[in-house]
Amino acid sequence: MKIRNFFDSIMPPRNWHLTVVVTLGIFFGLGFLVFHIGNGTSYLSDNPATCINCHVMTAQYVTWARSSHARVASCNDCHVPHNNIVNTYLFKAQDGLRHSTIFTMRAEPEVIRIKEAGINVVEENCIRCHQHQVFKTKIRHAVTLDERTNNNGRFCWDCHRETPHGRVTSLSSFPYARTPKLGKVMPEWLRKFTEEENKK
Amino acid sequence: GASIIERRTEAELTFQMVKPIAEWEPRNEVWGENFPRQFQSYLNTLDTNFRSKYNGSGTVDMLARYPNLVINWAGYAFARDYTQPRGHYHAIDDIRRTLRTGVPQPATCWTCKSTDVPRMMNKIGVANFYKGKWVDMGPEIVNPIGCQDCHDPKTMDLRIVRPALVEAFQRQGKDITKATQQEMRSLVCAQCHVEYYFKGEGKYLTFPWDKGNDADDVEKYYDSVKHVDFVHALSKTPILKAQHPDYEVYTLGIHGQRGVACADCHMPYKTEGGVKFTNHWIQSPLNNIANSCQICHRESEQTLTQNVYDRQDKCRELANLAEHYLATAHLEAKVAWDNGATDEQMKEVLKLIRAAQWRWDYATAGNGNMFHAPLEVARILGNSIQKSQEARVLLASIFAKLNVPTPVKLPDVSTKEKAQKYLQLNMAQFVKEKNEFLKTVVPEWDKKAAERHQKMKYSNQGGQRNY
Amino acid sequence: GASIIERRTEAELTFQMVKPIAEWEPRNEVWGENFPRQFQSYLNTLDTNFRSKYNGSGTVDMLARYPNLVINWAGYAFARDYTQPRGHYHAIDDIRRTLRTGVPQPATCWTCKSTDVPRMMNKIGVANFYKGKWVDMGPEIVNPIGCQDCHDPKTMDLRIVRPALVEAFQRQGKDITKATQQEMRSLVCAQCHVEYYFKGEGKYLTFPWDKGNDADDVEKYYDSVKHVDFVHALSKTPILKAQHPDYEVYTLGIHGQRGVACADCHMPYKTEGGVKFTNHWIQSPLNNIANSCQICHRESEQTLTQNVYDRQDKCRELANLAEHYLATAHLEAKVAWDNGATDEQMKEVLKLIRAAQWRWDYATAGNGNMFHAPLEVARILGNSIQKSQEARVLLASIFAKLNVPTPVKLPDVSTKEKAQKYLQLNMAQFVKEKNEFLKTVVPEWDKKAAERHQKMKYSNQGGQRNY
Ligand code: HEC
Ligand code: HEC
Ligand code: HEC
Ligand code: HEC
Ligand code: HEC
Ligand code: HEC
Ligand code: HEC
Ligand code: HEC
Ligand code: HEC
Ligand code: HEC
Ligand code: HEC
Ligand code: HEC
Ligand code: HEC
Ligand code: HEC
Ligand SMILES: [Ca+2]
Ligand SMILES: [Ca+2]
Repeated sequence: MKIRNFFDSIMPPRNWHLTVVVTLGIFFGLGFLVFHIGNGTSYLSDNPATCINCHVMTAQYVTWARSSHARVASCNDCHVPHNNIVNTYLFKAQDGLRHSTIFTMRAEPEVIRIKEAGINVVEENCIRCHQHQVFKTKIRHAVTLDERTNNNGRFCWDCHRETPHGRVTSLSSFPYARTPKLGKVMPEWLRKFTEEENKK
Repeated sequence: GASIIERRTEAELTFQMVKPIAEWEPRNEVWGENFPRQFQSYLNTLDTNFRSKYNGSGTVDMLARYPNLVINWAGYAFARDYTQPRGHYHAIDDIRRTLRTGVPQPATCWTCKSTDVPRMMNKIGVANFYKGKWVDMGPEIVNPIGCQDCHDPKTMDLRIVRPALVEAFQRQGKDITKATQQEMRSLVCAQCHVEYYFKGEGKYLTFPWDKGNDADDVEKYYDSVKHVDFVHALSKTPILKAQHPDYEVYTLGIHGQRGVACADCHMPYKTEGGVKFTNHWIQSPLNNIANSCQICHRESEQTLTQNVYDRQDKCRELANLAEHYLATAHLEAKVAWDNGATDEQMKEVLKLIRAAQWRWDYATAGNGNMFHAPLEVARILGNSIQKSQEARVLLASIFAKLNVPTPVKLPDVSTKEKAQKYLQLNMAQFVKEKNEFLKTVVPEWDKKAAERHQKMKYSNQGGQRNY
Repeated sequence: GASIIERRTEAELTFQMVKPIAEWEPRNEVWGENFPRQFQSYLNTLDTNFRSKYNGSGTVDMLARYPNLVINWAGYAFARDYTQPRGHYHAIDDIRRTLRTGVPQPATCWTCKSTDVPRMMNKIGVANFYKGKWVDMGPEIVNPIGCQDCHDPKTMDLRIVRPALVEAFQRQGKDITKATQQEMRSLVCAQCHVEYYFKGEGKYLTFPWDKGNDADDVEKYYDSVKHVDFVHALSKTPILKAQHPDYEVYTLGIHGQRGVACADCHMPYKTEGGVKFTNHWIQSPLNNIANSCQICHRESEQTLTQNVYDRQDKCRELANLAEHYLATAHLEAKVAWDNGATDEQMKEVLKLIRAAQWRWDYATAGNGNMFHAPLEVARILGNSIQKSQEARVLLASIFAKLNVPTPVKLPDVSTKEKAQKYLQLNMAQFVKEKNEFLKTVVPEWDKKAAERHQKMKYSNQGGQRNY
C-alpha cells in the first residue's frame, strides 16, 4: 500500500480535523482531571457497563441489555468507527470529552438524539457485521441496498426500529431500571449465616 | 469536579420510595405501593386462562394426562396428586390444596412457596426452620411468592434469600456474590426452580450439585450418599424422585449457554405509554411471543410457536416410550417377586429400574425442559429407554427360571382411576380429609396471619387473600 | 456503504467467458480456464489432512471405528468396506477402490460420482444408463464430480442434472423449477446427498420421498412397495439399508428450517485480492469457521466447534447404544434360529429388528446428521433402541420356550477383524481381487478415456488423473 493511502485511511473525516487536534491537546493536558472524575476514562473501555456511569445513559443501557445485540455487540461495536485503530481512539476521545462536559454541566436533553457523525458510524457498523445478509446474492435482503443506493435517507434502524434501543428512550421512561452495580447479592443475615457455615 | 461527583450520587438514587419497605416485609401489596407497574403485572400470575400444547397458566392433572405416572410413583404421595404448576400467586393455595400434603411433611416444603420464608428463617434460624413440621408452620406462611423473594427492599437490586442456593455454590467452590447482573436474572429463579432433596433427619434443603448438574452427575452424587426417596410399592426399587430441575437443564441448552436469562423470556420488557418496565407476569412465553422471543428472533409468532411444539413433540414421543416401558418394568418386577424371585436374581433388575426412572424423571419433571434443552432431554430419555428395556430382558430370563409363562399378564392401568384403584389408593378418603383440612385448619392459619399483619407497619393493607 | 455497492457490481460482472464451454463438457480443468478462482479452490477437495472429532477430509475406516457395523450389515457388501467420505475430487478413485464394487453392481452406482454421467445420460438415455453393469460403464466415467454437476455452462446458473431429484419432486407434486436461488444452493447437493434405492429390474435410481422425508415417512414408503435391500445373514431379517440422507435430515434441523443453505456452510464466500467469490473447497465447515459459522454467529471458533462436538457427542452416545443392542439382537436371533425357532415365533422379532435397524441407519448414515438435526437424530435413535430392546425381550421369551439357557453365549465380535472372521468373510481374497482390478482393468478405462478426451474440444487439457 502507498504511504499516502495509508495516511488517508487513518485520517478522521476532514470536518473534524480541528476538533481532533484540540481534543488531543486537552486529552493529554488539563482535561484529564475532568475526564477522570467524570468517568470519562470509561470511554476507552469496551465494557458497556462503563457507559452507564452516567445515569443519562441508563435508557440506552437497559434497552441494549435486553436486545438481541447484548450478546454480540457492545456499545462501542456500534458507536465508534472500526475501520482502523487510530480512528477508533480519536472518536472515543472526542465523544468522551463532549459527553463528560455536557453531563457535568447538566446540559443533557430529556431525550438524547444521536448526532450526524454518530449516525454514519453506526450505519457503517451495522453493515460491517451484516455485510453477508445485505449482500445481493443473499436475496432475502436485497431491498436494503436499493434503499441506500437511491439515497432516500433510510437507515437500517428506520425499519429495525427496535434495534437495539427501541423507540421509547427518554430519561424518565425507565423509572426504576436496575443498572449493574456491584450490589449485595444476599441479605446480611444470609451472608453471615453462610459464611459461618463455610468456616465449619 | 465536585458537581460531577454529586451527579454520580444522584444517578444512584434513581428512585424515590413512596413508603420505605421494611427489611422483612412479606406482602407484595406493600411493595406495590412503591412500584405499581411491577406489582400490577405480577398480579396477573393469578390468571389461569392460557393454554399451550403442553403447558399454560391453568392447572392440569398430570396423572390423568399420563396415567403411567401413577404406576411409576406407586408408594409415594405423587401417585395421589400431581399437577402442572400455575402462576406464583397460587403457590400458597396449591401447596395447601395438594393431596401430597395429606401425608406428614416437613416445614422444608414451605421453602419455595412464600415471602414469609426468609422472614421466618431470619427469626428462628435456618436449620430450625427446616426441622419443624409442615402443619406447625402453617400460620406463619401465608403470603405467596413475591417481591421479597427476589429483591432487596432498600435498593430493589436482585438478591438471593434462599440458603440452599448459596450453599450449593459454596460446595462447588463458586462465589455467588461474583454473579453478573445477567446471571442474577436467572439465579433468582434458581433459588426454587431446581432439583432438591431433604438431607438427613433435619430435613435440610440441599441441592445435589456437588458433582455437576446433568442427570448423570446428580445420580452419581445421590448414589454416593446412598440417597433413596422411596421404595417402589410394586418393584421394590429404591427410587430417586426428581423435582423440576428447570435451572440445571436450562444451563445445558443453547439459550442458557448463550447467556439468555430466564427473565429474558419469562419477564421481558413491557412498554406502557412512555414507560418501559420489566413485565412481572411470569408465565409461558408462548402467551407473549412478541415481547420475548421476537426480541431476538424475526420469525412469525406461528413459526416460533411451532418451533417450540416441534421440540416438545419429539421429546414427548420419547418420554411416552420411557414412561410406558418403565411402568411395564415395575409391573413385571412385581410379577417376578410374586412368583418367588430372589433378591439375588432381582438385584440387577432393580439397579436398572432405578437408573431408568431417575433419567426419565429428570428429563420430564421440569415443565420447560423439552424446550429449554431438547437434545439433552432426548439423550437422557434414550438412556432411560435402554435401561428399562434391559431390565425387561433380564426379567424375561427370570420368568423362564421361575417357570412363569410369558408374556406375563399385566393389569389394566390405562387411566388414572384404574391405576390408582390397582394400587388400592383410597382417593375418596384423601379428598375428604383434605376438604376437612381446608375448611377447618386453614382458616385458623389465615386468621392468625391477619392478626400478625395488623401489627406490622402499613397494617392498613389487606392480606394476599384478597386477590 | 460504497464498498457494498462495489461488491454487487463485481458479482454481476463475473461472467466473461474466456473460452465458451461445450454443453456436456465433463472436465473441470476446461471450465476452470474461465473461472480460475472457483477451479483452484475446488481442487482443494483433494486435500486429506483435516481431522475433526468425528469427520474430516481424510478417509476413516468406519468398520474399524464401530465394529458393530460389520454385524449389522452381515450379508451385505457394506460389511466388507465402508469409509468416511472424502472430498469430491476423490469420488472416482473411491468408488473404484471400495471393496463394495468387488460384487456385481449396476451402472446406477456411477450416478453420483462423475460429470460424465449427465453426458452419458444425454447420449444413451436415462433408463438405459441405469440398466447397464457398473464395470461396463467404466471407460466412460472417469471425471470426478465437478462444475457440470451443478452449473449451466452458458450462464453458470445453478442447475439440476440428475433426473432422480426432479422425478422425486414431481411425484410429491412440487415444481423444482420454482425453486428460489437460495433453495438451489441446497438442491444442487440434494442431487446426490440423499437416501435412494434402485427400483425394480431396471435399477432405476429413485428417491423414496413420496410420503415425506423423515425416517418414519420413508419407512412407510418402503413398506408399501415391499422393498428389501438384503436379508440379514444372521437374523434373516429383511433389511432396509439407508444411505446418506444428508439433505432430508438437514431439512428437519433448525438451519434448514431457517433457510440456511448447504452452500452457506460448506461453500462460504472467500475474498482474494479484493475479489469475492464462492469458495469451492467443499469440506467440513469446522476447517473454516471464520467464513462459515461466524457469518451468522459471533461466538469464538472454540465455542462453535464445541457446540458441534456437544451435539455429535450426545447423538453418538445414543448411536453407540442403538448399534450395540441391534448387533446383540441379530446375534441372539441367530441363536434362536439355530435352536429351532419357528418363522411364526420369529415374525414379530424380525419386524422389530427391521424397524430398529432402519432408524439407526437413517440417523447415522449421514455424516453431518448429528449436527444438521441433532434432536431429530436423537429421536430416531431413541425409537431404534426401544425396538431392538423389545426384540430382545421377545427373544428372551423364545429362549425360554426353546429351553435355551439365558443369558445366551455370544461370539466375541469386538473388533472389525473378529467380526469379519466370525462372518467368514475372506477379506484377503477380496483385497487381492481388488488390487488385481485396479492394476489391470482401471488403466484400460483411463486409456480409453484419454483417447476420448483427445477428440474433444480443448483437447490440450490433461485428464483429471493429473491432480
Ligand atoms: C460522562 C458521562 C457519559 C458517559 C460515561 C457516556 N456518555 Fe454518552 N452521552 C452523555 C451525555 C450527557 C449525552 C448527551 C449529549 C448530547 O445530547 O449532545 C450523551 C450522548 C450520547 C450519544 C448520542 C449523541 C451523539 O454524540 O451522537 C451516544 C451515541 C452516546 N452518548 C454513546 C455513548 C457510549 C457508546 C458510551 C460508552 C462508551 C457513552 N456514551 C458513555 C454522557 C455520557
Ligand atoms: C447494535 C448497535 C448498537 C449498540 C450495540 C448500541 N447502540 Fe446506541 N444506538 C444505536 C442506534 C442505531 C442508535 C440510533 C437510534 C435512533 O435514532 O432511533 C443509537 C443511539 C444511541 C444513543 C442516542 C439516543 C437516540 O435515541 O438517538 C445513545 C445515548 C446510545 N445509543 C448509547 C448506547 C449505549 C450506552 C450502548 C451500550 C450500552 C449502546 N448505545 C449500544 C445502535 C447501537
Ligand atoms: C458487532 C457486530 C454487529 C453490529 C455492529 C450490528 N449487529 Fe446486528 N446482529 C449481529 C449478530 C451477531 C446478530 C445475531 C444475534 C443473535 O444471534 O441473536 C445480529 C442480529 C441482528 C438482527 C436480527 C435480530 C433483531 O434484533 O432483530 C437485526 C435486524 C440486526 N442485527 C440489525 C442491525 C442493525 C440495524 C445494526 C446497526 C444499528 C446492527 N445490527 C449492528 C451483529 C451485529
Ligand atoms: C426498507 C426497510 C429495511 C431497511 C432499510 C433495512 N432492513 Fe433489514 N430487514 C427488513 C425486513 C423487512 C427484514 C425481514 C425480512 C427477512 O427476514 O427476509 C429485515 C431483516 C434483516 C436482518 C435479518 C434478521 C433475521 O433474523 O433474519 C438483518 C440482519 C438486517 N435486516 C439488517 C439490516 C441492516 C444492517 C440494514 C442497513 C444496512 C437493514 N437491515 C436495513 C427491512 C429493512
Ligand atoms: C420462591 C420460589 C420461587 C422463585 C424465586 C421463582 N419461582 Fe417460579 N414458581 C415457583 C412455584 C412454587 C411455582 C408453582 C406455583 C403453583 O403451581 O402454585 C412456580 C411457577 C412458575 C411458572 C409457571 C407459571 C404458569 O403459568 O404455569 C413459571 C413460568 C415460573 N415459575 C418461572 C419463574 C421464573 C422465570 C423465576 C425467576 C425470574 C421464578 N419462577 C422464580 C417458585 C418460585
Ligand atoms: C427448592 C424449592 C422447592 C421445594 C423445597 C419444594 N417445592 Fe414445590 N414447587 C417448586 C417449584 C419451582 C414449583 C413449580 C414448578 C413445577 O411444578 O414443575 C413447585 C410446585 C409445587 C406444586 C404445584 C404443582 C404440583 O407439583 O402439583 C405443589 C403442590 C408443590 N410444589 C408442593 C410442594 C411440597 C408438598 C413440597 C415438599 C415435599 C415442595 N413443594 C417442596 C419448588 C419447591
Ligand atoms: C421471581 C422473581 C421476582 C419477583 C417475585 C419480583 N421481581 Fe421485580 N424483578 C425481577 C427481575 C428478574 C427484574 C429485572 C432486573 C434486571 O433486569 O436487572 C426485576 C425488576 C424489578 C424492578 C426494576 C424496574 C424494572 O421494571 O425493570 C422493580 C422496581 C421491581 N422488579 C419490583 C418488584 C415488585 C414490586 C415485586 C412484587 C410485586 C417484584 N418486583 C417481584 C424479579 C422478580
Ligand atoms: C435474548 C435473546 C433470545 C430470546 C429472548 C430467545 N432466543 Fe431463541 N435463540 C437465541 C440464541 C442466541 C440462540 C442460539 C443460536 C445462535 O447462536 O444464533 C437461539 C436459538 C433458538 C432456536 C434454535 C435452537 C434449537 O433448539 O434448535 C430456537 C428454535 C429458538 N431460539 C426459539 C426461541 C423461542 C421460541 C423463544 C421465546 C420463547 C426464544 N427463542 C427466545 C436467542 C434468544
Ligand atoms: C429462550 C427462552 C426461555 C428461557 C431462557 C427460559 N425459558 Fe422457561 N420456557 C420457555 C418456553 C418456550 C416454555 C414452554 C412454554 C409452553 O409450553 O407453553 C417454557 C416453560 C417453562 C416453565 C413451565 C411453564 C408452564 O406453563 O408451566 C417453567 C416453570 C419455566 N419455563 C421456567 C424457566 C426457568 C426457571 C428458566 C431459567 C432457569 C427458564 N424457564 C428459561 C422459554 C424459556
Ligand atoms: C454429483 C454428486 C454430488 C453432488 C452434486 C454433491 N456431492 Fe458432495 N459428495 C459426493 C460424493 C460421492 C462424495 C464422497 C466422495 C468420496 O468419498 O470419494 C461427496 C463428499 C462430500 C463431502 C465430504 C468432504 C470431506 O472432506 O469429507 C461434503 C462436505 C460434501 N460432499 C458436500 C456437498 C455439498 C455442500 C454439495 C452441494 C453444494 C455437494 N456435496 C454436492 C457427491 C456429490
Ligand atoms: C444418489 C446418489 C448416490 C448413488 C446412487 C450412490 N452414491 Fe456413493 N455416495 C454418494 C454420496 C453423496 C456420498 C458421500 C456421502 C457419504 O459417504 O456419506 C457417497 C460416497 C460413496 C463412497 C465413499 C464412502 C463410502 O461409502 O465408503 C463410495 C465408495 C461410494 N459412494 C460407492 C457407491 C456405490 C458402490 C454405489 C452403488 C451401490 C453408490 N455409491 C451409489 C452418493 C451416491
Ligand atoms: C457441488 C456443487 C458445485 C460444483 C461441483 C461447482 N460449483 Fe460453482 N457454485 C456452486 C454454488 C452453490 C455456487 C453459489 C451460487 C449462488 O450463490 O447463487 C457456485 C458459484 C459459482 C460461480 C459464481 C461466482 C461465485 O463465485 O459465486 C462460478 C463462476 C462457479 N461456481 C464456477 C464453478 C466451476 C468452474 C466449477 C468447477 C471447477 C464449479 N463451479 C463447481 C456449486 C458448485
Ligand atoms: C447463514 C446463517 C448461518 C450460518 C452460516 C450458520 N448458522 Fe447456526 N444458526 C443460524 C440460525 C438462523 C439459527 C437458528 C436460531 C435463530 O433463529 O436465531 C442457528 C442456530 C445455531 C445453533 C443452535 C441450534 C442448536 O442446535 O442448538 C448452533 C449451535 C449453531 N447455529 C451453530 C452453527 C455452526 C457451528 C455453524 C457453522 C458450521 C453455523 N451455525 C452456521 C444461522 C446460521
Ligand atoms: C449450518 C451449517 C451447515 C449446513 C447448512 C449444512 N451443513 Fe453439512 N456439516 C456442517 C457441520 C458443522 C458438519 C460436521 C463437520 C465435522 O464434524 O467435521 C457437517 C458435515 C457434513 C458432511 C460430512 C463431512 C465430512 O467431513 O465427511 C456432509 C457430507 C455434509 N455436511 C453435507 C451437507 C449437505 C448436503 C447440506 C445441505 C443439504 C449441509 N451439509 C448443510 C454444517 C452444515
Ligand atoms: Ca403451567
Ligand atoms: Ca469426510
